Amino acid sequence: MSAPEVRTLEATPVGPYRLPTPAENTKLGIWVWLASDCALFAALIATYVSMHGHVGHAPTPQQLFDLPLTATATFVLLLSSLTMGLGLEAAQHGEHQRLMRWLVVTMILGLAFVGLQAVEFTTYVHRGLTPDASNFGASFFTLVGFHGLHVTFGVAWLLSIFIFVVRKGPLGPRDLWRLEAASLYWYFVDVVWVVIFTVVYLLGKVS
Amino acid sequence: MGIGGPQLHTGPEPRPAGRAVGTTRVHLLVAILLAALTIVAFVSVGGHLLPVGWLIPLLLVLAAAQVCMQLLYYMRLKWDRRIFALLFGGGVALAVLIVLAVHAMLSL
Amino acid sequence: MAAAAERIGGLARGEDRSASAVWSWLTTVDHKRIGILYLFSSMIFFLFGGLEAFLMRLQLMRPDAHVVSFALFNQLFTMHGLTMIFLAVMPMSVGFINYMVPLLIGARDVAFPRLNALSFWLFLAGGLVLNSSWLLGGAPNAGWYNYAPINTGAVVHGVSLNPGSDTLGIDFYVIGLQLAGIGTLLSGINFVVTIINMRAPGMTPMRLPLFVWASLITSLIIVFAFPPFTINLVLLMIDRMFGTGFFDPARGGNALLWQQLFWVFGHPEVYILIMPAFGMISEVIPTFSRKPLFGYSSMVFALVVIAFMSFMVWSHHMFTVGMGPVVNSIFAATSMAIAVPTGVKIFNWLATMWGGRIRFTTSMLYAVAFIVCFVIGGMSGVMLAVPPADYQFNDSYFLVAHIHYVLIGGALMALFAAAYYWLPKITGRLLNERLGRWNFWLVFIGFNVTFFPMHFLGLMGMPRRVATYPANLGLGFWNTVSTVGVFILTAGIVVFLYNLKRSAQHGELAGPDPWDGRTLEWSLPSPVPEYNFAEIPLVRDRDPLFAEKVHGNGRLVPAQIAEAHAAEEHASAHPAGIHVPNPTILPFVVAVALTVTAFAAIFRVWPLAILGLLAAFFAIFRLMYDHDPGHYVQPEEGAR
Amino acid sequence: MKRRLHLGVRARLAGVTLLTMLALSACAQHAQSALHPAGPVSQAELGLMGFGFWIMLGVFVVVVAVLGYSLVRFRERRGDQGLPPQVEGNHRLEIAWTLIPIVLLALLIVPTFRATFALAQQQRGPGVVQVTVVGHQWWWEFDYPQLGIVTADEMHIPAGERVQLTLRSADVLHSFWVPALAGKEDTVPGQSNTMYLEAARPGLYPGQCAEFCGVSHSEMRFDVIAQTPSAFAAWVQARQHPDSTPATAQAVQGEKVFAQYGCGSCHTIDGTQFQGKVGPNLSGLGTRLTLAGASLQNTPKDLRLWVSDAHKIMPSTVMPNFSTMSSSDLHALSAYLEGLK
Repeated sequence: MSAPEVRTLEATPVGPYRLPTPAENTKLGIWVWLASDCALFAALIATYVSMHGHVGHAPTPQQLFDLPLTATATFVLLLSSLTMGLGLEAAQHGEHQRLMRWLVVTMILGLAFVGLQAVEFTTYVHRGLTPDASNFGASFFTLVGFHGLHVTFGVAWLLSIFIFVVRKGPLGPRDLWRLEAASLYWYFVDVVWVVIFTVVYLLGKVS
Repeated sequence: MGIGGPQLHTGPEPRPAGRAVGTTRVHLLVAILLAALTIVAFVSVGGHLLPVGWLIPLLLVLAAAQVCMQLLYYMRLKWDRRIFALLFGGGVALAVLIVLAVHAMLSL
Repeated sequence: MAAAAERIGGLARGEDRSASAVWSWLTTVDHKRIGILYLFSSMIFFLFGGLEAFLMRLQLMRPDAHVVSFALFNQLFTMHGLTMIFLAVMPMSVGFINYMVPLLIGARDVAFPRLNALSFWLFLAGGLVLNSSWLLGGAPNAGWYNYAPINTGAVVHGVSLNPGSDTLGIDFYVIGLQLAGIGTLLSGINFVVTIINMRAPGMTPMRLPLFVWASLITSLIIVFAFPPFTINLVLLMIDRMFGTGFFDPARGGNALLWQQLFWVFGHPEVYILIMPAFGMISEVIPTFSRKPLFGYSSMVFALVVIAFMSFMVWSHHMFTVGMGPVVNSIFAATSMAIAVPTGVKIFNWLATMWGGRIRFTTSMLYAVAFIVCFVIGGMSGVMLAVPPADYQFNDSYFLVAHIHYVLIGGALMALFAAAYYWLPKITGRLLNERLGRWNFWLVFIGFNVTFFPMHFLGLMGMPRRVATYPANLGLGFWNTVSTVGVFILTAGIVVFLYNLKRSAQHGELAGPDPWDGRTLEWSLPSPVPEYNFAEIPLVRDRDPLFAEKVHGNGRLVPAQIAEAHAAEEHASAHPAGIHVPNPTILPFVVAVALTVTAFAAIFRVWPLAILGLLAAFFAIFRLMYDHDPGHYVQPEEGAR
Repeated sequence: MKRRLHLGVRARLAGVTLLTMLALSACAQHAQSALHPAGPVSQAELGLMGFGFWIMLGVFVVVVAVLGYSLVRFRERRGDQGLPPQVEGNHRLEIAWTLIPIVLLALLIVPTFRATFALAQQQRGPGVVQVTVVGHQWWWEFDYPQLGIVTADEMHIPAGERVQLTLRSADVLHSFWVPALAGKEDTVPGQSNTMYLEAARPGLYPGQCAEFCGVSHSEMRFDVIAQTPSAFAAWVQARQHPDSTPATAQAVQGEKVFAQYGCGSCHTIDGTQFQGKVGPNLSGLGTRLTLAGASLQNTPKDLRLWVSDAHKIMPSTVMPNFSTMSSSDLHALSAYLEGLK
């Protein structure tokens, strides 16, 4: 047995050690979660694209889809992303009142989107497209409804931040990550909507 | 490796969380662009301006452009740690693959 | 259960003596105690799953037997698969990941300690909901992969597609696995963040112990593979509860949609089960060969490639559903390709032993057995990847043999190796080596006697999941041999349990470093104090402790600590002691609320389901915003 | 309960050649084995299984040899001191054991692709016997669309000829597996799959459903009866001209019982008013070897057992238990059904 080679132990040059802040951990965690959510929506979209051809005796996408309504909902959600961003920016500058205003606007826009979706769903049901009428119906309501639940949860999250600020006072730099995390989620829900309105509504109207 | 944790930075401290990177100007600019792309998409479908063969790729490109802009500017991937983009990009790639493969095999 | 866990864990932890023991387990956010909870509850589930297997083997011992009814047999094999995969092997790995990963990377806890507690309670809730089906009208009965359309229980021509079964059984599957699945997903996210963000200074990616790499990759697979399964479960839930027809071909649905989405998840799931085993073996073999892991970089690369490939091969489970020769050939090629990185791992382990000084501890024996059995399982896997051959192998006992060589010969042998290797760190006492040898040889022989004949049975024409078989096919002999093997295997497990119990009370004290270890956890006292590291170590080598023993003074060098931005958020050294998070009951409350929702959904009591969901969200928001001041612990003298 | 393939050969089975019976008694033990192929498809599959096996065995021997040598040669001995050389890797070796498996797999994949495509070929046309196989919970229906024959539990094919199968399901997933003739192919509801098989010589080849399909999955069996072309032609002739007239007074009574209990609403008997489609077609039942998803021997006694207590043999089957039927009605019914030619 030969003696082990002599080495000097040198650490990779590292600066002073500090633990990651909650902001760093949470943001990474949110990103991982959103990546996982992509797979979730992918499975739903895969279901939709392979199921939407079965319309049975129920109305078809071409008959049902109302592009002005969808466009309105899309712009509402798009606008909410902008207001979210403006709110976040206000928070970063410590402008408490402005943040609260934008938060409220964002929540209202989110609720408006959910409301429009509720209107849309009821219309479709009245026109004969129930979830159990055809597999187009089943997969449509599941996919779009799932997204709607995401928006609803997003509103609840923003509301929880709103309540947090009301109870604990202005969002300091140490709590800013809470808003950042929620904003990432909010934007993501908007990103998913872009995919859904393209795949479901636009392509559904085209083909 | 792209996964260096924050504690391994030896140069300047990483930008403390929550410092402004997207200004109002950037936000507004992106919002206008997004709105424009959305209008193009809806109008081209509603107005039957293009043959279907051109329309579908156009819609997909428009959607991809919107998604990228939101990710880069709103969600700040352009400025944040590379690992975020790496993980999320991997997720998206996998997601697209699942959609395509499952759809292809179910429509055999 | 928690009280019993206390008996083991009481050795590990001693703080908070004022509060009742049960309460302290319900509220713990310490990754080590959560790890113990995982290990303990998965062990209980393992015994359940084993009992189910035992009954099945009694039934199959002789042809035309009537030990159990057909209906019960189908529930047994379904629950056996579910229990072993979701409630035993996976959480056992998660238990070791929980306990060991922070120690191996030089951290004081995981990134999200309270989320970690929530993950455990959701897993446990899911497992209990699933198993409660036994008492509430019958267990799920359509196999662990629960193919459509039998799983919909739909009625066609006035007859149920799943006749003779309790209609609720599969609802327990649908709901229980969603619950457990959320827990697993949260665990996965937590460990990705922990491993990326929480490493000690100097612990660069290419210095991470292989087990940590394996944990990271397992977590990533969980993060990407579980969502399709969740969606599958949601679709099935909607089908069963709200009358849609996703999976019902009679209504325009597609029975193969379930199979596609299931295996998009299901194949990576196999790698979720085996990856941690790769990691454990990669820690055990170098330690007991007294050599560094051979070809570290190629080992890491192989893990990454296997993880990626695991998402590219799922349709090899579906060669016989009629996808055509093109699809079958593509998936045959990708499936065979996985053998290449797997082979690289095997040969690297062999080369690690080559030229070393091998100590035959029980842990090492299990590691060697792992290599032998896993190679057999891997090779039958390559044989299964050949579609024309698979037309014969598929759904036969050959497949049953294959999966058990991978999951017992692979995953379980590695878990045993890890148990003998790491339990002394967890309990502070060594397991008895003499009993360990008995345990090993009984398990090894029993396992092979049980499962090797199943290769023959499959080739002789025995399909899987048959409740019985006729005498004249000549299947009786090997089935009897297989059942005899189960008796031996069971004896081996009993010896292990006895060894656990005995060693917990009278075992030899382990001391910090019983194996002359190479990695950071062996620098800590056994059991490990609540704060793990009194001083965060500076990592100066791929085998940090070993390198300090050989080239330094045998002790880890403490890292230089930066002034924290906000002292109380940072668990760095502090005049008042080391900052650790406070216990909280909220994760447990969330799990209880969701359990209420789960049962309400199974029995269609919708208002209660919504109430439970709201309560869960309320508790989650409390968790998010309740400020945890934490508390300070004085490091013990001479700790480290 | 009694199982099929009991070797009590009975004169009633004249429809099956004596040769079949001899083959059966000679290798009943291996009749359902993939290791004893009786046709070109299973032969090709066994060839690939074997090829894969020998490659894998070679690798296994190498691994175990290296492992065994290391364990013996490098075990710790008393008095060992110091550390062994801390070798961390060897690029050449690592590249070698990456490349060698690639070569071995390349060897395996060529015949794999070839066989995968070859086995997927279809042949249609008047010269090829076409059979539509329909899986039901828990019995098999065999339709011969060209010949106008519908039967159950046993599939007759001409030996030495390729038979093209179309696979469907009436309810859930099943998998059609005759190990001695061909590997399995699933029957998927809402989808038609295809495969072909061929028996090299006459014989009886048992098969079984291989995909879990519900409570009595293990009872879902069938037989493939390969006959000489002339015997097959005779069988076709007999099936195309079924004799459904009751021959004895007891059988006449049995026909009444059949009608009275509503059996005809589920079962078809060709040439009668009984045209139910839920259960197996019973035309020519008297010539069949087995009953009830081939889980019973076709004897009058077992037939009566089945009618009176089907759920004992096959729990949860759609077939009701006619437990209140009187003994004389049962005997009459079995006389009628066993008389169907």
